Amino acid sequence: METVKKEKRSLGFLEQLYVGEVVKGLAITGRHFFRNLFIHTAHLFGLMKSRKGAVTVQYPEERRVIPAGYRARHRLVRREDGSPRCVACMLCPTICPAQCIHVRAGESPDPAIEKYPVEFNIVLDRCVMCGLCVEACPVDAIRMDTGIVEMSAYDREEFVNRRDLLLGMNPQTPPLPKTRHG
Amino acid sequence: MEKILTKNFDKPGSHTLKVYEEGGGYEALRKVLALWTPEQVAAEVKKSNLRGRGGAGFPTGLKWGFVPKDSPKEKYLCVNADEGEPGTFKDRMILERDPHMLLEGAILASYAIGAGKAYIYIRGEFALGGERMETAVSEAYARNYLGPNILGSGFCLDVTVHYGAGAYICGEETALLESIEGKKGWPRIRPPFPAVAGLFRRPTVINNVETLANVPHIINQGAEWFASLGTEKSGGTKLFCISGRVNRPGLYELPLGTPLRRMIEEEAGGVIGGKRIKGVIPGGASCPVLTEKEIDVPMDFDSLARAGSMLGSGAVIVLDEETSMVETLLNLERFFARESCGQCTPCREGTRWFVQVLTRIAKGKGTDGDPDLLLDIADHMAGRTVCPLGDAAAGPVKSFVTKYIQEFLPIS
Amino acid sequence: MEYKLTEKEIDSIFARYPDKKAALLPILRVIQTKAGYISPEAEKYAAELIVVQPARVHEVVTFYSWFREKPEGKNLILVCESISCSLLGSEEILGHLKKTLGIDVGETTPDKLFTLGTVECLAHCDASPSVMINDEILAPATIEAIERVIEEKRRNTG
Amino acid sequence: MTGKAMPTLTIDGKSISVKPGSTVIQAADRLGIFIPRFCYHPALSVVGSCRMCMVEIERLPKLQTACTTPAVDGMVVHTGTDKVRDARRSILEFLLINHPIDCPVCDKAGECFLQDYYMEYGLYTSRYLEERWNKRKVFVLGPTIVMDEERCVLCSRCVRFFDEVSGVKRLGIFERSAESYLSTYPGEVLNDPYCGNVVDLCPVGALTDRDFRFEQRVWMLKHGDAVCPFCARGCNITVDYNEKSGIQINDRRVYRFRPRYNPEVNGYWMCDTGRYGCRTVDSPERITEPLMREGKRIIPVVWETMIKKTALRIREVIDQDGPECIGLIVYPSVTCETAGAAKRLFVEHLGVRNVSTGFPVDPSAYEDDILIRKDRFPNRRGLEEAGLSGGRDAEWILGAWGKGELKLLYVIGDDLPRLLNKQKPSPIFEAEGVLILQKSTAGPEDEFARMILPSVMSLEEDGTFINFEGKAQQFKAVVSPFGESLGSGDILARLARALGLDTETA
Amino acid sequence: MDILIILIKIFMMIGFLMVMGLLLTWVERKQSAVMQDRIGANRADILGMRLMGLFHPLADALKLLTKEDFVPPSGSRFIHTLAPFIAFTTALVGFAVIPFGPPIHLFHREITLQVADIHVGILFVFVAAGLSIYGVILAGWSSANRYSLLGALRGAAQTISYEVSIGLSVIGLLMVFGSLSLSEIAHAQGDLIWGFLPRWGVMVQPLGFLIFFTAAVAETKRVPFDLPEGESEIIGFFLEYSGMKFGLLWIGEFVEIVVMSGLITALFFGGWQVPFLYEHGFEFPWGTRAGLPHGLVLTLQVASFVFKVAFFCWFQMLVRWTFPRFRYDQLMRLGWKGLLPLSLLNILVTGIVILVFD
Repeated sequence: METVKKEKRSLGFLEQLYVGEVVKGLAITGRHFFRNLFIHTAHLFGLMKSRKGAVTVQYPEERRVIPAGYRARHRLVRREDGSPRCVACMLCPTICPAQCIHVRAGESPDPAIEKYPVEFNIVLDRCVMCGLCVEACPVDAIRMDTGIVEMSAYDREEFVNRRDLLLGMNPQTPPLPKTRHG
Repeated sequence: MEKILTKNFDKPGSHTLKVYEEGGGYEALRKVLALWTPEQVAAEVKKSNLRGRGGAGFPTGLKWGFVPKDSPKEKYLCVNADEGEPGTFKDRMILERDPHMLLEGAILASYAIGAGKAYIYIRGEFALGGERMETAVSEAYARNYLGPNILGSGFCLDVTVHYGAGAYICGEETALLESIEGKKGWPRIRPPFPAVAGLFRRPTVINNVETLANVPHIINQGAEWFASLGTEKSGGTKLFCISGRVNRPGLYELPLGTPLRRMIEEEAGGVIGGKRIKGVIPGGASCPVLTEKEIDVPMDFDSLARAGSMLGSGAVIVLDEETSMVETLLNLERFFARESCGQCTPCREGTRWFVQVLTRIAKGKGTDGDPDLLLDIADHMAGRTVCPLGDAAAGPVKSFVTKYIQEFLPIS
Repeated sequence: MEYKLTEKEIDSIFARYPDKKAALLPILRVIQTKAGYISPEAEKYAAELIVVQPARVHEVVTFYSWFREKPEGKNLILVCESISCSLLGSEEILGHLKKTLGIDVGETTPDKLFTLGTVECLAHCDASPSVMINDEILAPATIEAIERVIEEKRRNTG
Repeated sequence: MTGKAMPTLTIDGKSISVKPGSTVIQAADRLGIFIPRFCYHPALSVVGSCRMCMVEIERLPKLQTACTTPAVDGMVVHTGTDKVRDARRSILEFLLINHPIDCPVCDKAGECFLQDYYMEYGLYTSRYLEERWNKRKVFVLGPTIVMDEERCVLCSRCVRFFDEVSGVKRLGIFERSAESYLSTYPGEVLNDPYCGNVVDLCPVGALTDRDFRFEQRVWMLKHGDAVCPFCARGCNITVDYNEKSGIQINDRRVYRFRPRYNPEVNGYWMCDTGRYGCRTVDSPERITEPLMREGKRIIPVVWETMIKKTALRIREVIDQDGPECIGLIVYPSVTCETAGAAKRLFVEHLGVRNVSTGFPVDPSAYEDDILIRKDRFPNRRGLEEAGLSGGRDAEWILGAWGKGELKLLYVIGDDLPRLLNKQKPSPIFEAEGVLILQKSTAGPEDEFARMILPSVMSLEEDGTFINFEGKAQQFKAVVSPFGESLGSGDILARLARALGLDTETA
Repeated sequence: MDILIILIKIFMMIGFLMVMGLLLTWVERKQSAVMQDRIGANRADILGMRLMGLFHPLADALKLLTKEDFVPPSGSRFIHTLAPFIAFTTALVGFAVIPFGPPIHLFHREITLQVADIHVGILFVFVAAGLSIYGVILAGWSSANRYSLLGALRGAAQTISYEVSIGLSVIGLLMVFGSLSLSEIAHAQGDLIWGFLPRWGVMVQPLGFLIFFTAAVAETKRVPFDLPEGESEIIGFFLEYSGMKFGLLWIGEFVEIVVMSGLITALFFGGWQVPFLYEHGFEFPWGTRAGLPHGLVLTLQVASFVFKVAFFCWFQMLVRWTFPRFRYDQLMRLGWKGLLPLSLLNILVTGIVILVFD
């Protein structure tokens, strides 16, 4: 492999003094400060409403549209007959970097299906929401498309999402809007 | 043209000992037991250029020579009368019409290799042939052509007629041995070869019916005479079973090297209804097909090998212009798929795959890739199986698909 | 149906082979001739005779197509399906038989008279198409000849 | 040596001399060159049916199967040429025609030959357009084995195992051609003391173990070497285990035992009794903490108290009644080291003479020529070597205990045959004296015990077993002690210290 | 009476500092938000009133007061409790000597707008700042946490290093003004140079100012010199603090900002001086005069002081939210190899100038 060596730009004398550079930096942040301060102040008087002084979204009153592919809380997909689609192959606990998924497999009552998850726990307070479990699933049984981003609880035990809870969740409705990337 | 093997066939009661002896039967045996050493018999057969008539065409004398002379173990001779190749019926004819000729050949062969026990493995479906063979054996025992101290020579031989039970694969020599041993007909891996460790792990020679039937004639009339009948490398005449779309299908004894076209047009009376020949399978179901242009080939082991086919068992199957090559190949492959023993992977799975693809093509649901797929499967089967059945199944596919590719492509 | 071999039969078969186990095919052949098929009990019986596990016998019975595991009709009609016969119209014969007997390949008529089957090459390619009825070969088989035989069998065995 | 010269052959550029009669695959294995295989197994007969091990041999036109080709002097073998790879790929393609490729749900995934080769040869798009055959999926062959016929590649390893090793033909391949299938004789149940081995043998997921089935994916397991403690053979085993994580749903640690190759002891095999003995390790009946009887109740105590009280009891009996009123039973389930420690403490220091090494071998127990021994204890020979046997027999001790002649009975180790076979009653009964048990798993005699000191099982400590042939086999602890249990030797050393004895020698 | 006045002044001062500190917590959030195109804390409300998040300091205080007061089990409870008080007190004390207005005459007394007019006022500030190190060290040590201790050590090393520069940087100024008393220095800055330039410290000692400001930021232990705390690292001397003890350390930090701003104002930006504003009104150099009542002048001057302090607080915030953190070696290099020689140079040059011109 070819290594590209980047020449380090040597600084001039004035730059080495840093004083000018410091001022430059302060000027940039200062510019933002005064411009936004001005806009905010104008807003107080009902002016310049079209220009926004901040990009902040006032969650929970305001909510951003969750883009397609956003990794929200997990759910387990059901088959048409309502049984879990999961085949308890344990690829998700295998790939999980946080080791937050625990599956116990059992013999499926349906002879056409080899095994199914007797227990399926996702320990959310360990989860890093990386989505690797979704990628690893060979049967598309686990998805992170619930659109639920709030995950909080008063008790650790509440973070343990069990199979039936996961099966009971629905994908985000209405359907996700198409983003720029499709 | 002198008939040798089939000379007694048309005599009434040709299968009886009486008729056989009247025609000079068991003379060779008497001569050999009285005057010859086993080595001399083997040498004579070797000199005669007799080649195996079962399909592979291996020199018989050479095969006998592989049996270790000094082995303390009992040696066996197995007669392969498990004729199952579609288009072949010569062995059945011999069993039914002249079992003593075979039996004499078997006795001579046993003497040559020093076998004290011979098994005649007859296909289970051959009711008449089996019956006549068993009769012949008991007649021979009665006359002391078999049993202890044959004709006072001190040579002992027991012959057992063993029936197969409907498995083409048992025509393969090691599968045949397994079958005699009372097992499934799963071909054995080689080495060890049967000549060293065959039936019951003892030295064994396995010969085809037709091959052994030649032996008394070689002894009677000499190796030179026999060799002169055939081509340079293979002596004697050959029984050709001509079947398919010809006017006079049947068994024809012809010298090796007879051109195929002459055989079809003169001996077998040409194609039914005077139709054009589309192709000919020259040596039984496992041999690659020849197109109409290629059938001037002389019918002997080497010429056919040069033409890209095989003499096989000498079963000429004629396909006329109305025949569907896809259906024909499907028929052949269905045969192989059913008869595959299921032991080794390429043959077990490949033959089934052939049938499935060909069935699809026959139903008109073929794809552009199918001919290539068939050829590829055939390539992957040929030479990679335990026994030659894989080659046998792959050979026709290769020749049919390459020579008649238009029929295997979807109609667009 | 009685399938057991007599002492004499057993002895004569064992005498032919240096190893008892090798006698399996002849024994099964006798059993099938006697009983018409090889029942699980017969398999176990054969296994005891040659002192092996029944699984070994079952392997052999299932491997060879000639052995039958189910009782079949009194007359077994086998149509050769090989290439030579197929070229000369064995499909027509088979189709006709299916129609006449009202059964498919591998089935037995309700009156237990006929069982229809196919077979790989009966080695009567010189007289194609060939049909085997019990142990007799009908070659070349024509529809008329088949009709005649079936009628005859119906009369004789019905 | 047969006197024949050792043929030297070259495989992939490496030369090796092998014994006459060796095959190419054996030579390659010795060189560390892995040739893919399904049907070949060093301990089974060679059938050459899978055709996976084909290699190219110079001067031979066709590819040859490495498992059937004898090594010949001067042979030059190539195992990685395009032709060979193509052949392997084609074999895999044939095998995968009807294979469900359900690795995610297959228990064999992770240790499956077919899967490994499939990944290596990358047959990701199938050319097979036809409809797949459905075969029997979850077919229960016997109490321990379940079969998935669709996954079977008909390598016949299992069939040959029963034919050749266990000696009874339990399985057969029936029918022929592509319709052939593996099964027991119809109606027969696969029931053999060595059944479990076919699961290890099966190169694909066709035969799976009902005990291990679905319990854990193999790649999650750690492996440790151990010696099977369930009979006098002392089979070498590999223990597949997970360390307890605390957050797993399934807190089972030891998932299975597998035989570990040792040509001198067990070859490639082990029996099912040993194999399923793995259940005893994490059994709910294991004793987790020291227990002491207070009146009717039995209460957990801390180790310090336990040791102190136990020592006090022993001292009391010795001072009041003398050491002849103490009985000691050491079951041969303990290691040589523990036996030695027990001898030093009880016999040499305390002067106890009523020592027994448990009960005689059950003459009605099952035994065969393959592996299983009548003696279900792993270390009877070890106890003899340690000099513990030759004192009293157990019958005498129990008699004296019943008569009240023994004021204290100290029992070390587990009654393993009873542990494996719950129906067998415990020989120890209630009597006047003080019963102290030092063992790992609860049993019916516990209700008479005054003190129960939980000790570890053999997987949880280092030690040595001497098998019935006199082979000493050392092993290391594989998993950590269960609960608060301690090593048997450790308990004895603490006891010695509490008794005021020199711990260096005790 | 005097005591009463002093007490009033102390209360005023403390009140001022506390209010400023509390406000700064809000300012810090809001200012950083505005600088970063955000909105910032605005959710604490009383009856729906949010007042741009002005209730947040109150909410914070409430929260801190009600939080668990955690003491590491292996730490020293007494010192752990003592440390924040030391830190907070020393931060407060420094402001005592800073004059926030000219002396006023009330009730026939001259009342200095300064808690304590000490002759060596400036030294007092440094002493107070030096003592604050105890708070840091004790906090870090008593937490019995190696990360706390590391933070504390970093803090100590950093404060000591920069104390040298901060001390030397004002020497030039002292030489110019010839006094150590802050009120005198403030007073002296009312003069003009060449008749039109206010004689503010920054005019006569620009380099001194730069050094002083840099070192002052370092003394407050804020970005880019926030290694002792390192919000984004695990290291921090108040790692193990919670509740109001944490609040004290936290407010103390803001108080330090105010104190430093006050010091900068007093030393370099004329203290309470407004250019050209004298006791009786404006007197511009070009001769314009505008008489103003005394009360107004005084108000203007105090307001000017407060404004200047507020400005520097704002400016420190700006700096804090603009620059990335130094690496520790860079921090040390700047202190010892940059600021120290420069301040020495500054003294030398100042000395020469004074010698030459006087």
